[in-house]
Amino acid sequence: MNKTGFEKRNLFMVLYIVFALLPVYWMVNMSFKTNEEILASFSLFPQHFTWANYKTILTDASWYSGYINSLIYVGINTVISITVALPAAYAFSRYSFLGDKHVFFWLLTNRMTPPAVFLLPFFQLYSTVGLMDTHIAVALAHLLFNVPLAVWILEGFMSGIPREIDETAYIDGYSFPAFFVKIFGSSGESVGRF
Amino acid sequence: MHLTLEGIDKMVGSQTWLYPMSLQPCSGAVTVLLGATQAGKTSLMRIMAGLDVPSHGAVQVNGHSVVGVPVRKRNVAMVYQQFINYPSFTVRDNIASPLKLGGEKNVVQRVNALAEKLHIEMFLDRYPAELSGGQQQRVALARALAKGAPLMLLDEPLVNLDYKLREELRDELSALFAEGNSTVIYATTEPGEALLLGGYTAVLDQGELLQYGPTAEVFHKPQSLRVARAFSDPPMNLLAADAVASGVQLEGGPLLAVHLPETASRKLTVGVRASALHVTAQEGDVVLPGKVELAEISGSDTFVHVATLVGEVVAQLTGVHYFELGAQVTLYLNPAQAYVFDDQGLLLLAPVRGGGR
Amino acid sequence: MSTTIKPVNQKAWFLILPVLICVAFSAIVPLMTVVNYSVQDIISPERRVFVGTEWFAAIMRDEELHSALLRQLTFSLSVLAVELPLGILLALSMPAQGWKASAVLVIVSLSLLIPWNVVGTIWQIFGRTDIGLMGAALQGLGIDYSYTGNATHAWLTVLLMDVWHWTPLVGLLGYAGLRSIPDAYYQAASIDGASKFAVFRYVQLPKMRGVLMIAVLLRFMDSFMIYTEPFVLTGGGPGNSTTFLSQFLTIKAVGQFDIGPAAAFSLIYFLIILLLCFILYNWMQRVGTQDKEGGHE
Amino acid sequence: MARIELDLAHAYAPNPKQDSDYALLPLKMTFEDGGAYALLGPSGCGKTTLLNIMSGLLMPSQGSVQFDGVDVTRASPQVRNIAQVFQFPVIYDTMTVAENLGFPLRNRQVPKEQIHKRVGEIAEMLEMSGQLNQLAANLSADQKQKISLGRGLVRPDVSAVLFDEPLTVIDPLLKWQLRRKIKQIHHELKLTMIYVTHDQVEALTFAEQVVVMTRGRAVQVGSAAELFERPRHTFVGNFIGSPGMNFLQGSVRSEGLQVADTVLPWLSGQSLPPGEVKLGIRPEYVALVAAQTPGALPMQVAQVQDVGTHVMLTARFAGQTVKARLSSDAARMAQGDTVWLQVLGAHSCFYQNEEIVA
Repeated sequence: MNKTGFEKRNLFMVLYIVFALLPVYWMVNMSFKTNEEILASFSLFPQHFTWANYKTILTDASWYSGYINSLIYVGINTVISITVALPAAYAFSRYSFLGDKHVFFWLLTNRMTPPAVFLLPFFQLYSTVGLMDTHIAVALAHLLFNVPLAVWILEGFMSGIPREIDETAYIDGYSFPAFFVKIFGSSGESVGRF
Repeated sequence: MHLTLEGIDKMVGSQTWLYPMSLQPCSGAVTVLLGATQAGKTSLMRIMAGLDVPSHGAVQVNGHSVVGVPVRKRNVAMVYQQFINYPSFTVRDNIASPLKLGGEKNVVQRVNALAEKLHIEMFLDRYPAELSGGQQQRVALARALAKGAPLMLLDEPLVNLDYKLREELRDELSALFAEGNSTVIYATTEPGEALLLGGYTAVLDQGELLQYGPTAEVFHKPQSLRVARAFSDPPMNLLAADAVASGVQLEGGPLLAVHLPETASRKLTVGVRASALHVTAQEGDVVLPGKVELAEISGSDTFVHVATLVGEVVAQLTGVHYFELGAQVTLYLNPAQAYVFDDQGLLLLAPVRGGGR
Repeated sequence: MSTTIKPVNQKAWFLILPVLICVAFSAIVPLMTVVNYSVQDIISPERRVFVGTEWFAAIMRDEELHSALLRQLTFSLSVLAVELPLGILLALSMPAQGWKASAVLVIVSLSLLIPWNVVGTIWQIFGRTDIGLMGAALQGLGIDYSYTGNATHAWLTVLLMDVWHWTPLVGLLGYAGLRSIPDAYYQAASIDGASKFAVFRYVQLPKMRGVLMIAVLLRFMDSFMIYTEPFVLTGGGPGNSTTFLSQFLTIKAVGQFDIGPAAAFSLIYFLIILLLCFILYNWMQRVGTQDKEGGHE
Repeated sequence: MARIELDLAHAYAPNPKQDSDYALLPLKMTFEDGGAYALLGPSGCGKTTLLNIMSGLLMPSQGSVQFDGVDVTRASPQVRNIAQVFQFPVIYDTMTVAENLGFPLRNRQVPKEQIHKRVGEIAEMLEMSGQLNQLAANLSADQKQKISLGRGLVRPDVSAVLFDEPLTVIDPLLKWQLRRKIKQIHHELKLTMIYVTHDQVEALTFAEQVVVMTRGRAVQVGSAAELFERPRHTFVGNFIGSPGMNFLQGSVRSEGLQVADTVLPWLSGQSLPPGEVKLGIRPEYVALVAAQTPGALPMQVAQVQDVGTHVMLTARFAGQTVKARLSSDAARMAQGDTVWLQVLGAHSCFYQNEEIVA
């Protein structure tokens, strides 16, 4: 990023930021307008500023139940995928074992599989298992995408931490779980999820 | 603590990292693993620590086998080349971690005492990432010493440090090793470091254990050409020669009047250490006139590369000496200072200790 | 003997098991059902007739599938053609460090955090000529713009939406690649008198190869299975100008309920993905490892 | 090739008050055209900062940099036409060796055949003619460093070649050859070369003049002999030589130097300002002498190390330590013996508050 092309670089950056923010700005702008105003006139800023829309989505049962449902299933989904992905990512980054390359690739292909392909079978599977229309079902279904992604990101992350740190911990006397929580977790600080 | 390695070797895929070898490092003393990079020092050390398992052979501690025993239960301590510390722990917690796990009582005093001994008491509440390379390695050393393990392994701990810092830390290390009574295994590529640390030296070359013995003895009486070559810095001058009635005739050069054992092969190799060549004559010396190729000054010594009739040789002179490139210079060698190896590279003659100038 | 070679340890399988169970439950079982359906004609839950590869043959000859596949390929390739260079440009123009960098990063990657159907809804409103900023603006410029009526407009709007939604991903990956280049490379280039383009061509691009491969893999695969956003924006219309493979499959499976061909097509679709993923993944490994060796301390 | 004159200082903060605010304390120095110089000092002493100021990658906060009398303080490395070899190999991975070497000339639109000829010459000098068409990324670290050097030498009018600890990642056995190659090239092309390192062997071997630095200050500039024989500062005495110079705390008396309770008679003609003084003597010059020899002290043997080519004796006298380097056949001695070591002699130096006085 040398300094010479400073102007050209900045111009492109500003243009892109405008491009990125325009749709979001328009949504925010409309969120403060009443329906009538939206349909009646076309204006860049809300003439009759109102919090009505936000009030409805936060009070109306049919709206906020949506939030709660999605929070629940996202919560379940994240908890399951992290707890399941962490040990697997550690195994992939620290050891080589029979078929490790193939399993990793298989996980990857699951992340790349179109949801449409599994639309029908999911419908059929979850109704037979009796979990239809429950949070668990949605959470489990999404595991198919989130777990492979979590394993992929965490594996990359863990490979950044030198293997000698594990060995030093074992030599010091840490057992695998103690090491994993105390040293590995904190030395990774942000075990962010994509 | 008696560590015994019986006929161990290490194969990884098609490569052989360690050829079959047996080694009993002298308990309570410092054993230096000396060898060039890729000589197998780290692999041997990882087998001793229990981090890796040998392909064959037995590893015993005080008589009973420890192969496959997880390193957690082996009570060893290890210091790596690239200052490994827990990044998320303060220096204090880093040093205290083996003590806490070992259920020690007076952890705080032990940590402070160790920090003082390694001059890092002012950094106890800082994080390793904030310290310089030398200080980080001191933290790793303090943690290894905190464990007080009967077996302590150091894998080229000083190689990433400044030249002068290396000298300082080496003196401190030999003092620390002398104080403790654990068996210390110290890997290095520098012969000088092995000599300064004393104790015992095991010379490794391309995965083979060539010789093990007291450091001075291995230096002065290398069993083979490979040991002599591995254990000399700058490289030992090796000159082709033939066995003749009255001694050893250097090809294209003077005759060394030395007494050869009858079994000596006709084709010989004469090894001359750089320090055995002088610019001042002594009686009985052999003369080697030549032209200066290069003069390298290393502070306390000057290494002169001279093209002579027997080939290019390196002489080590004490202090600082100036030589013009291409200037004529005459080197003198006391025949008693030369090593003689037979055509298999085995030692026939070694200089008599204390006979040099 | 560097310790970078990973020790072999079959016990690691125990660590992998939980992931296997989780993913297998929602992958292998449904896949079996798909395979099962793709070789039968299901007249009613009781009466099923084994038809072998009939559905596969039917699908392969299905004209609509061919045009949907063609539309999908053109879409995915144009996504790459636009988003890769734009993403690289974005990565190059990101401020180096400091608060400016983090602020810009957050603003730019906002679109990545928005759920897919919300993106569709935003652009649906944004593009309307009556209440949408873009729609009104284009109208103002005299363009008779309508993403519901005009096929090319619809296709372009879907592409623009995807560019808006995913370019930051390529930008972020590129930016990560750039950040790993030590200053010494830029200093050496300036000492050698390299022009700005030469710096990009010989210093930045080679170092970004590894991450850009990941971007290509992710972007191509994700666009190849796109469903939600175009469905919400144009519903696949006008006609089927923006009906891509995923939507085509959904219409077949849920819409017309002819399970057999849908299952057969699902398998074909999955195999295409597998093949493309395999090619790109190996190419990525080879390029990626080349970077590691050529790398330095 | 350029004659480089420095008259500058460099501070971290805008208005520096005390020494610690300075990355580089005010210094005035000239590097002659065609000379081989080394900047030697521990990590963090400011040597790399000084190198980056000379190469143009860093602007000094005050003062100027002149190449052949022309002020280049604000000029970029490209304008100064310098070459730099970094700590780790910096090459263009996607290019072959020949393309790498020719890259600077290509940027200057030098005609193709001329580039080809010049690259051939330099490859010959670097003994890399055989690898010209290989991809640069697959070579070993020391070959890559030669390519970095070659990119500078290819330019016939390169003003100076700067080295920033170039042997850091090179295999110990190959360091020796690369060092020799750089020295040969300097001998052949007579280029101004400045070599930054913390390793005294590399500095003293390579350079005619060595600048010893600590904490942002150039404490002494001199040849290997001057630094070895007459270190002007206790830091230089300790830093040069391995192990460094011994220092004995003493006080000046009219009849001689009093160390603890013993007085060492002056040599003829020696006179020193009164007060506390440090006697500096190199281990190489401490001699094992008979008892009661003038200028010698009775010392207790603490440690005897057989270092192969010689014996390193560590002895103590009244709480102070002296190291002596004796030849292998020196008289056998054991821990606790008393030996007489001559410390006051022709090679002794005297220091008051760290600076040399006699």
